Amino acid sequence: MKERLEICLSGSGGQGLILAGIILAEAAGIYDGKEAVQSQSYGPEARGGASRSEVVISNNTIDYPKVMKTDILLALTQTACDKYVKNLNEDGILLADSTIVTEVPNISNKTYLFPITETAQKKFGTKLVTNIISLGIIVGLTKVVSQEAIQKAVCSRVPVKAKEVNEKALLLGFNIAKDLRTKK
Amino acid sequence: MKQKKLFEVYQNNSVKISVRREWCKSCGICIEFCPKDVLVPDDQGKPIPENIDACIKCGLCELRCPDFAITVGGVEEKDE
Amino acid sequence: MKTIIDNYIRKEMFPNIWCPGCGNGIVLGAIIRAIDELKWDKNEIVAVSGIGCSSRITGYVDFCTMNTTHGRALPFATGIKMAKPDLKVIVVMGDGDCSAIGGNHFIHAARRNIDLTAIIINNMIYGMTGGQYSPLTPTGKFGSTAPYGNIDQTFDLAELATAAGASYVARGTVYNARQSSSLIKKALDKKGFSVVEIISDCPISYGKMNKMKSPVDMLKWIKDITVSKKVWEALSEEEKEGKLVTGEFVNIDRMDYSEKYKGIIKKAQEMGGNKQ
Amino acid sequence: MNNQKNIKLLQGNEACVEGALLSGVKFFAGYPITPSSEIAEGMAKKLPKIGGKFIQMEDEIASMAAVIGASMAGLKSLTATSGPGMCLKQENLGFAIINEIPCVVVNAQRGGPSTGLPTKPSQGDMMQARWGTHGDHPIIALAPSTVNEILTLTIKAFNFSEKYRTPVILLLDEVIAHMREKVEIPAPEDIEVINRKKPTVPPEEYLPFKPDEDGVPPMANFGEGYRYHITGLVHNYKGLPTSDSQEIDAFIRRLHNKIEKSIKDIIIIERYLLDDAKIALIAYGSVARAAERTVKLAREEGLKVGLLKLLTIWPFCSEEVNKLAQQVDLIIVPEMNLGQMVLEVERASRGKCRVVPYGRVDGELINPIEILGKIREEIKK
Repeated sequence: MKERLEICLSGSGGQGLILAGIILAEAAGIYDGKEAVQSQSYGPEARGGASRSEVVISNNTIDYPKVMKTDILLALTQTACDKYVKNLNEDGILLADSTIVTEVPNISNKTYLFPITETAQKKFGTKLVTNIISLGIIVGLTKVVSQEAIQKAVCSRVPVKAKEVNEKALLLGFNIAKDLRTKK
Repeated sequence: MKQKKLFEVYQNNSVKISVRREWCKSCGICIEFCPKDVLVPDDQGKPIPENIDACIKCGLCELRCPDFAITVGGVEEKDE
Repeated sequence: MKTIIDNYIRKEMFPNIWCPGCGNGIVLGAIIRAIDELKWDKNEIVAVSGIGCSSRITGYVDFCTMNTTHGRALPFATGIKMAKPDLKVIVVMGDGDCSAIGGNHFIHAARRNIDLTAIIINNMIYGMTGGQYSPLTPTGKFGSTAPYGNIDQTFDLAELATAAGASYVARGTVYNARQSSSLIKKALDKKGFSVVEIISDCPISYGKMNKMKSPVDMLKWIKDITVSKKVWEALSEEEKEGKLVTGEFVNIDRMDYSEKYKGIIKKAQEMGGNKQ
Repeated sequence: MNNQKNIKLLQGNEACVEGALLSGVKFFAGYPITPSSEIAEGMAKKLPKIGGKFIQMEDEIASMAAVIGASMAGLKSLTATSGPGMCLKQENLGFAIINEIPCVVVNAQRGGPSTGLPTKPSQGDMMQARWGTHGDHPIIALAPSTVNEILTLTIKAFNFSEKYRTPVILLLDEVIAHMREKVEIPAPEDIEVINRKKPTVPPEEYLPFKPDEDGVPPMANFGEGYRYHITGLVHNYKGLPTSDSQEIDAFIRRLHNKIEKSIKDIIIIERYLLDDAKIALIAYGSVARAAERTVKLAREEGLKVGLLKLLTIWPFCSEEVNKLAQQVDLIIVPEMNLGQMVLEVERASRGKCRVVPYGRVDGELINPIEILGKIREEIKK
């Protein structure tokens, strides 16, 4: 793995991207013992505005805390995809929610499409777990953090009541990743 | 060291009225509103209890004095 | 010779800086006499003021005293009271200080019902800066910034405090100094936010611009424009015009802010967690 | 448990809360404002657990006032805000300075002027931190650049504030205030906590504004038997207003001198690859982290670039900058404004080397590549 990995989770406010970023950073930083920084960029509106959560993971001390060139991009809206795909590394991975993102530019063998929101709604009856399924897919595809670490991080950051459903959502994400990989 | 006397004391058998002339600013409130006209102004407008025998010790002069310059009664004290 | 007053003042600060006949000194006397009757320990009293002639009061009393910024005495006092609820905190303000620049703090202190006593010396003008009109200058009266007469409607500070939730609200005058002192005493003794407005005179700024040449003229005017609650109730609406009612308006028992916060501490500690 | 490290992923604002609690904070008054609100939220949750007090005031002015009042009554006190709120706190900040009342004020900088960019970072308040309140006064301002530094500098801020009897400003920016990083929370026994000097004389002999040799007067809290006066007017040793020009002069000079004479204790800086540098970057806050990466990138290209990172921004480290100016050919000052710190750097350099600003004001953090671009551009000149 690269010394420094830069992950950008993008979409709109209310999709739980900031929480997803926190969970990813906690998995890397606390449970995998690496260095990690999570930051975000958001507009003034609490819901609906453009939202971007960034995570930098490294084996060494992290100087610049923001994404310079994205290694892993999650896009949960078309706008976010259009905007942030430009900053994707040449060999960077793109995971887009095909329910919403219908036009994906520069499809490469590292582009993955999956109807994440739709699956969340179908399997769990709520779109709220879209972020956790996405995390499961990302971890399954990239091994950016260990599966044990992300499981622990999810459990520590979601409310006790929602623990079970989120754990299931994460596992579903892992399985989706497996399918996506075999398809390639 | 000789201390300056702060109050000028006026008294008869039943009442003692003290005036702290250095703090008095001659506003005239005590004189005007004394119900028994006990006080008269001196040449600077500061109160002198000329009719002290008429005093009923209501204390209104003391209560209304903005400068704590007049007192009816008061506590005896050695060091000042 | 020594008076009650002498036990509570910083003598080196006297004679005070106020103009001859200024009501500030009368209110200062009323406050001190009230405290003396309550037999409070001077070490436990904190007096806080803002800016203006009346705010100089804190310099004259031998307590822990704080002459703060314009309009902000109440929030400073709120911090002191929150930190040490056992301290007895008195806040002295002028009318401009309390109702204009400090108006927001005033209603919020009342809303919280924080255990402070606010004494507002209302001389209906900004005295220190030269007689500009304040939110309590009566409509039609003159000020250096109201050379053609004041068109603003005035606040009724007592009603404002009542509406905002104060536990004790009263109004006195410097003319009725004895009554004012007893209203202040009751306010000081009251748990919760207590307010006493004292109608006062400013012979130099207000008096001169409104055809009252001397302190005596002003006190007579105050006597004329104020009526007791009993008299007030018998007046017609027309007769009430231009008059101010004095006396006690609110005296209720309501849990004060520090007491309520004790509940928060208890709740937070029972919930445990990060005790640090 | 003691030998086990307490490592957490904390947001910058949360680290500030932890640092304040470790410093012994017992009072917080504040008003909600982005991007500092998490500090108020953390305080509201945690202070009552330790018997401390939190209050949400009606505005920023009141918050600053309440903090000063609580400190006078003996509690270590904190408030947190951002630019617009900082503007409102200025008058009472001056009151705390002239009365030498310890307290810590956090300003998580966002874009300005006015409402500006509520959710985006800026370093536009550096000069406001220095000169925001009126009058000729000293100030201490600290500027962390990592979440861990937010924790340690919050502790420093409280310590300086108690030691020198002065308000201390902790200048964050939106990036570090909202970012999350690994933080090692020290055990209470592992940190130094300084408390204000108390008077040693009986109340009748106490002169609240008579300084000790270090220029700092011992401070009696209200309610401890020492009755005295506090006023925003210039005051004498007794705390009473004075118009004596000698007393006034001595007082104002002492306020400055108590900070000035302890400058070695107060100024905290970090030198990164400066020993052989020919080009220096000077930066603080989140920008310092971009600059650190720039140094690495530049070194890969063989450029002898180093970084002077400031953790104390006021008082300014003029001596260090002057020495650096004699060593290097070029100093570049990247900052999220159009030239504030660069003015101080120019002043301190005294013409000994070229000083070039690099400003960005679009609400985005300066990135390492653009600083590197600036270096390349300047070398060609």
